[in-house]
Amino acid sequence: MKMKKKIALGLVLAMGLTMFAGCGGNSGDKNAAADNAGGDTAAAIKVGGTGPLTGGDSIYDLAEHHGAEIAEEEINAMGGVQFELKMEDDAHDAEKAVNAYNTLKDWGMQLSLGSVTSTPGTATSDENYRDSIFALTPSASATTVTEGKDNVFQMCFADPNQGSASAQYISDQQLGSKIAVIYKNDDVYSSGIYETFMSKAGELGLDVVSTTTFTTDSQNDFSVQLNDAKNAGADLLFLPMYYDAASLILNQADAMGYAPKFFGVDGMDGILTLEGFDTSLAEGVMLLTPFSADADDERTQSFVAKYQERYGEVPNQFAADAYDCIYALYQACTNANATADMTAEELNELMKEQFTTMTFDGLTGTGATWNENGQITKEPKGMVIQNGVYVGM
Amino acid sequence: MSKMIPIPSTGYLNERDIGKAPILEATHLGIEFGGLKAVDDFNLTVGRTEIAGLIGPNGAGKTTVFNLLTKVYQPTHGTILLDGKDTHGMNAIQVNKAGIARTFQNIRLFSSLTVEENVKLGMHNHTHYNTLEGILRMPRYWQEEKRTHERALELLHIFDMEHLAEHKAGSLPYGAQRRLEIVRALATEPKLLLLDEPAAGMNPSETEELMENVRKIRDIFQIAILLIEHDMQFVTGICEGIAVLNYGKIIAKGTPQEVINNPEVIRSYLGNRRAIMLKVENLNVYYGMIHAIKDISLEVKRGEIVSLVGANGAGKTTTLQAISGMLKPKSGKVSYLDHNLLATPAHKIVQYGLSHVPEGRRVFAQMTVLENLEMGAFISKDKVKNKNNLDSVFEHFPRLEERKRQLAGTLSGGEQQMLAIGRAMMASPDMLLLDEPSMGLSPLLVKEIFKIIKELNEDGITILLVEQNAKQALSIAKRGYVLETGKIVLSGNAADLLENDAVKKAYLGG
Amino acid sequence: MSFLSNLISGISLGSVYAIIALGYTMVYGIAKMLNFAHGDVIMVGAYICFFATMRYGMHPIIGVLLSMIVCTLLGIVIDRLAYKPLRQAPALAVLITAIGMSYFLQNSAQLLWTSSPKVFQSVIGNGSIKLFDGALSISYVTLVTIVVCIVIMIGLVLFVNKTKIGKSMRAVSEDKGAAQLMGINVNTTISLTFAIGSALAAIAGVLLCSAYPTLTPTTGAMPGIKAFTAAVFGGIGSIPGALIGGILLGIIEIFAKAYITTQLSDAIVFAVLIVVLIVKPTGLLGKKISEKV
Amino acid sequence: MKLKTMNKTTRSNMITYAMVIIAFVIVQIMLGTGNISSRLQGQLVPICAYIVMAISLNLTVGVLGELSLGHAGFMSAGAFSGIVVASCLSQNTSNEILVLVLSMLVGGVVAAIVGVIVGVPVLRLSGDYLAIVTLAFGEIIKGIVNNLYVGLDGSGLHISLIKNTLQMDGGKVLINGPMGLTGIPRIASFTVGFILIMVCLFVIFNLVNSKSGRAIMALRDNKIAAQSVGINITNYKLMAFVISAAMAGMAGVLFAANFSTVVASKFDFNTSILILVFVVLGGLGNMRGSIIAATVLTVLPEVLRSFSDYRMLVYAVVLIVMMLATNNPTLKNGLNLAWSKIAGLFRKNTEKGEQANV
Repeated sequence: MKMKKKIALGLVLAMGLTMFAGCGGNSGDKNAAADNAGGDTAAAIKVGGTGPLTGGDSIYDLAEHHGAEIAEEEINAMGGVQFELKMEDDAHDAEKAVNAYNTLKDWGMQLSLGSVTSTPGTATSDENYRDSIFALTPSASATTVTEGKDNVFQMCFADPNQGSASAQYISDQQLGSKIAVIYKNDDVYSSGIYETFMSKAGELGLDVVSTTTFTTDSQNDFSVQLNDAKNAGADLLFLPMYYDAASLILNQADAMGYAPKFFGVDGMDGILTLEGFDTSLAEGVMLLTPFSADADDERTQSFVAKYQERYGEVPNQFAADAYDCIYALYQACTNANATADMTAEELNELMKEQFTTMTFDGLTGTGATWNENGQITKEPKGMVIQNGVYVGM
Repeated sequence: MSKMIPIPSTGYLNERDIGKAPILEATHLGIEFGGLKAVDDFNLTVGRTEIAGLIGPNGAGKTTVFNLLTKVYQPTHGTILLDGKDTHGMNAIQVNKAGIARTFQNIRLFSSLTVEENVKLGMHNHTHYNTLEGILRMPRYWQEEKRTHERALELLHIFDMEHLAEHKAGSLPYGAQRRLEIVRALATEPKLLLLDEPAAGMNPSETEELMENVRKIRDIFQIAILLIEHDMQFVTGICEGIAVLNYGKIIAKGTPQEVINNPEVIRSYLGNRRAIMLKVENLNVYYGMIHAIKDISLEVKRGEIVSLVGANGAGKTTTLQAISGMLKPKSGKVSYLDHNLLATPAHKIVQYGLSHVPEGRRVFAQMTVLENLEMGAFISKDKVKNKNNLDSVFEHFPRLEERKRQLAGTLSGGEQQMLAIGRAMMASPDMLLLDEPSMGLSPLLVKEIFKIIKELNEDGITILLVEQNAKQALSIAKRGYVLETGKIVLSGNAADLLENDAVKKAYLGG
Repeated sequence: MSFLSNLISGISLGSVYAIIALGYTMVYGIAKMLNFAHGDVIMVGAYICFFATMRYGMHPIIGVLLSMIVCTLLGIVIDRLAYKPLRQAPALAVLITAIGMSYFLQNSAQLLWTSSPKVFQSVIGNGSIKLFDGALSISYVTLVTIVVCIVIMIGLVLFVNKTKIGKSMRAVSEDKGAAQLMGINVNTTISLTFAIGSALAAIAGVLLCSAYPTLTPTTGAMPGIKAFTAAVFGGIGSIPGALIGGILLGIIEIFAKAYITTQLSDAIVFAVLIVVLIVKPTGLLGKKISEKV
Repeated sequence: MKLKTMNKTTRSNMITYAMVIIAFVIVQIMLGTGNISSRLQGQLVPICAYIVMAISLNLTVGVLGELSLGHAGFMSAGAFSGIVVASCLSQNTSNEILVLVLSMLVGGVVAAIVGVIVGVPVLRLSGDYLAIVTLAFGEIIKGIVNNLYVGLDGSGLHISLIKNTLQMDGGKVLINGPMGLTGIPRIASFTVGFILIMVCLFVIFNLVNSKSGRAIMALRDNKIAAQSVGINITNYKLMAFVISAAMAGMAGVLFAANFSTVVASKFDFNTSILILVFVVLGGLGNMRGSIIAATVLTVLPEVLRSFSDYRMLVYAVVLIVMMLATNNPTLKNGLNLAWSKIAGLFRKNTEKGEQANV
C-alpha cells in the first residue's frame, strides 16, 4: 500500500505544479497568436466561437474555422470595422463547450459565433443570454438554441424549417409517392428535423410508409431499416442525418439492389469529400442546401477559389455559413457604427436591433431576414448530385 | 488426563463430560465429489469440554471433514448435531452463529486490516449496533466499540499479543499470524473450536507454548476443541480423545495410548509409526516472512534411491519445488550434472533429464491419458524414442493402456498416480523427483507403486523419493535424510535410520 | 420473406461477432485474461488494410496479410509490455491495464489518422447473389465471412486438439505449474495465444469493415464488447461456443431491431449478457471452473 | 475522542476534512474579491460533482474491492430523475436551495433503487464478470434514458417510452428523448456542492471505521474467512453498492443543475472510465487521493487547452503505469529506489536550505 501512495503523490504533485503555473488567471490566453490572422489587435472587435476540433464531427469545425478566417481577412483588409477571431474546442460536449465559452469570456469576447453543433449550441446560447453577449451561430440548428433567448440568432436553417422545407419541397416536386424515413434517434439534429418533417408531411398528406431509427453504437448495420423501407415499397428515402451514416446507407442499399430516390439535408454535405467513398453511389441524391460551390455568381466563385487555393478542398456549406456570419456581423456593426472599445452589452443591444431589421445577402441565400426569436428565413436551394458534383434543381 | 469411559453408541467420552450432552455428534457423515467418496460414513462424538484430535495421512479427508462441519461443503449424507441441534439446512453463517468457529490450513487473515480489527471482526455478530448508528456515531456505537476494544485486548492477552493491536495483520511473523487466527475464531464465542494444523511450521518451543495456550483456552472458555495436526508430540501431548481418519473413514478412536498401539492404525498410517547426480548446498527458501527451508544440503549419487522423510509441513515438497525451479529459493546452490539449476528456468530443467512428479499428481484432467503422456514427451522430437517410452510405460502400467482414450480426470487416485509417474518417464529422464507417490492410496496400491519405483531404479533411473510413509520409503532406499521444520536433523544409510530410536520415536511411534 | 432477409442479416452480423469472439475465447481460455483491447486491435487491423489497399493501391490479399502481420506483432508487444508483468497480479489490476491499453490504442489511432471517418473499400467487392428472383439478397461479404469463420473455427479446433503446440496451450490453460514441469515455457505459450488471437483480430477487422465500410478510431470498441458478450454466451474458452454464441447474438440483435424496437436494440443485447452471466455463467458450452477452498 | 488517543486513520480523516474546508474558504475569498477566472468559476460545481463521483466509486473499487464500470449510469439515473423533480418543484417554490436539496435527495434515492436492481444480480459474480455486468447496466440505463419522453402540464407528469406520444396540452417537455433534459432550472450552487462532499466524506469515513465498514473490507481481503466469522457476504456487498450508487445519483443532480441541457450520452462508458482514472491515480481506498486527483484532472485539461487532445492518451498511460507500478514486484523495487533517491535529494537540499536561513 505504501508504494501506491508514493507513486500517486508524485504524479499528482507533478500535475498540480503545471496546473498552478497555467491557471495563473487568464494571462495565458492573451497571446493567442495562432488564430490572430491579419488585422492589428488594437481596434478589433473580439469574436469568439466553440466547435468540435476533436471527436467525430471535426470536419465541420475546420470548415467553419477556415470560412470565417477568409471573411475576417477580407473585412480587415477593407479598413472599416476590424475583427479578431478565436475558436475554442468543445469536442461536441455541453460541459466542455461551457468551459470553452468561459475561456473566451476571459479572453474578452465581445461578439460570439455560438457553437458549431446543436447540443453544445444549446448550452452556450444559455450563457450568451445570461451574459448578454450577442451570438450568431453558423450551424447549431436546434430550436432550443434560440428558444427564449433574444440575443441568439442562427445563420443556418433552424431544424423546423429544414424539416418542413424538405417536406414542402418533396410534395411540390412530387419526388416520391411512398416515403421512408431513417433518422438517428440519439442525435439532437437528426431527431429535430425528423419531428418537424413528420408534422409538415402530415399536413401535406405525404404517405410516410416506414420510419426506422439507429444510434451511434448501432451505426453499422442498416439492413433492418432498409428491408423495412423496401418491403413497404418506398420509392423515396428521406435521410435527415450527417454524411458518414448516410454513406453507409447508400452503400448497403446498393448492395441490396434497392434503389429508391434519396433526399438528404444540409448534413449530407461533405459526402463527396469523404476519403475513399465511391461517389457513383451518391448519384442522384437530392438535398436542400443553402450553398452550392458551383453557383455562377462572382462572390461564390472568388470564395471557392480562395478556399481551394488555401485549404486544398472545395468548401462545403458550413464554411459558407461561417463566412456569411462574419459578413452579417460586419454589415450590422457598420450600420450601427459599432467600435472596438464598446462593451459586449452595448454591442449586444446594437446587434439585436440591427438583426431584427436588416436583410442580408450572402453566399447561402439572398434576401435573408431574421424574426425576433433568431430564426432565419431564406430560400433553400434544391441540389442534386450528378456525376460527382452538386447541380441546382 | 481424565479417564476415558467407553459409551455405547460412538466410542469414548471424557469423564468430565459424562452426563452432559456432547457438543458435537456426527453420524454417517459423507460427501462425494463426482463419484469419488472423499468422506464416507464418518462418525465422531466430542464432549462439551473435550480437546479432541483428528489425525490421518495427508489426503485422508481431514480438511474436508472440517468443511462439512462448517457447511463450506453441504454433506451428501449423514447428520451433524451441534449441542443437540441438527445443523441440516444451515449455511456457513448460521453454523458459526450456532457456535462452531474454525481456523484454516493455509492462514486466512484480513491482511490489510490491523490485528485489533481482525479480532473485532470475529465479534461481528456480537457487536450490537447497526450500520446507521455507526455512521451517525450514536451512543451505542461508542459503547459497543469501547466494549469490543477491551474484549479484543483481553482475548489478545491470552497469547500476550495485545501490544501488536495496531500492527497490520499481514506484517506479523508466521507464528503470531497462526495465533491471531485462533484468537479471531475465539472472538465469535464458539461452543466448539476447530483448529486446522495449528502447529504447522512451528518450532518445538513454539509448539510447546501452543499446547499450553490450547489447554488454557479450554479451561478459561469451557469450550470443546477439535484439532487436525501431524505433529505427533503435540497431538499425543494435548488431546484427550483421538480419532484416526484414513481413506475418508474413521478407523480407530480412543485415548492417545490406545490409538498408537492399535495395530490397524500402525499398519496403515503410522507405518508403526517407515558418480553424485544431484547436489544441493545450503539451500534457503522463504514464503514471504516464513523461513521454510533453513540451510539444507543433500546429494544423490547415480543409480541410488534416496529418501527424504519428515512430517507434513516439514518442507519436503518445498525442497523439491526449489530444485525443479517451481519456486525461487533465497540462497544456496543446486547443481545437477554440472548444470546450475537455480539459473535455469523451470521448463528447461526437464531437458537435462531431471523429471519431477509433483505432489498431488496434477494430471491434465480434461485431456485423455494418451494426451497426458504425449505432453510428457513435449521436449523430445525423436518419434522412435517416444514410441519406445510409450511402450515401456504401458508395460509398467498395463491399466493405463486399457484406459488410454479416457479423460485423465475420470481415473482413480492410484491410476492418476501411475499416469503422473508414466508422464514423467515419457521425457526419458535419468533422474526422477517423486513427491509423496503413496499419498491417498490404499495400502495394497502403495505396495504396488513402491514395487514399480524399485523396478524403475533397476532400469537405471536415479530417484529422490519424498515420502511421509517413513518406514516404506526408508525400506526401499539406500540412503535417507530426515527433515524437521525445514532443517535436516538426521542422515545416513536407510537401514541405520530404520533402527535409530530418535527416528522411531518421531515417525514410527516407537 | 422479411423473416428470411432478417435472418440472413442476423447471420452476417453474427459471423462478424463470431470471428472477434474467437479471438476473445482463445486469449481468455488460455491466459485467463479478458483482453479489453482486442476490439481495438481489430480497428488497427482495418486501418492497416485500408491504407495498404486505398492509399498505396496494394492488392487486397497483400493488404490482409500486412494487417495480420502488424496485428500479430501488436498482440505480442501488448502481452509482453502490459500483461506479462502482471501474471501474478490480482484480476482487478489486469482488467484496468487492459482498459488502459484499449484507450491507448484508440487515442493513438485518433492522433495518427485523425478521427474523420474513412470509407473502407470492401476487400471482397460488394456484389451479392440474388435468391427467389431478387427478393432476398446475400452479399458476397456475408458469404465470405461465414465461410472464413467456419474455416478458422475448424482450423483452431484441429490445432488445439491435434498439434503438439495446441495441446501444450490446453495444458497451460489447465495447470500452469504442472505444464512447466513438462518443459512447456508458459510465457511463450501465452504470447503465442496473443499472436494467434491478434491475427484473427486482423481478419475480423477486414471483414467487419468490408461489411460496414465506415472506419473511425472507435470502430472496434462496441463490436468488441458485443463479441465478448457472444464469447461468454457461447461459453468462454470453448472455440465452437464462440462461433455459436456469435451467430446467435447477431440474430438476436437483428430480430430485436426488426421485431421489437430499433431504438433499444443495444440495451436488449446487453440484457442477454446479464441473463446469461447470472443463469449460466459458463455459457452454452463452457467448462465448470470451481474455486478450491 | 481526545486528540492524543486518536488513532492513525482518524487523524488522516481529519486532515482530509480540513483540506476540503480550507479549499472552500480560499475559493470563497477568490469569489468575493472577484479575482477568479470565469473558466475556473464555471468549473467549480462540476469539480464538486466529480469529487463525489470519485469518492463514491472508491467505496466500491477501493474499499469493497469490486470494479464497477457502470458508475456513470447511477449518475445519469440520479440526474434525470432529480431534474424532473426540480422542474416540478421550481414552478411553485422560488427557494432554489430547497429545490436543489430536495431534488438531490430524490436523485439519490432513485439511483439507490437502481443500485439495488444492479446489485442483486451482480452479487453472485466477481472480478471480470462483475465488471462486465456493471458496464452492461451502464449502457442499458443510457439506452433507456435516450428513449424517455417526460412532459409536465397542468394535469401533472406524462411519461412515455420509445414513441414520442406525450398527449400533453401545452405544458413543458422536460426530457425529450435523445435531446435529453432541456430548459433545466440552473439552481446548482458551489456551497451545496461543498456540503455534499462533506456529507459524503462523513458517511464514508464513519462507515469505514465501523463494524459494517470492517465487514466490507473483510470481504475484499478474504471472502471465505469473512464467511467463517459469520459475515453475510451478500448484505454487505449490496450495502456498499447502494451507498455508492446513491452518492453518484446526488452528484448527478448537482452536475445537471449546472447546465441548461444534459443528454444521456454524456453519462456513458467513457465517463465511467474517467472517474476510474481519478480513483486509480488517487490510490485505491485513499479518499484524499481521489479528491486531489478529481480536482487536478478536471481543471488541468482546461488550463492546457492546447494539449487537450492528448488528454485521453495521458489518462490511458496513467492507468497502465499505475497498475504496473503497484502490482509488479520488479518494477516496484525499481521505482522504490528512484523515489528514495529523489526524496534523498529533496531532503538534502531542504537540510541545506535550513542551514542557510537558520
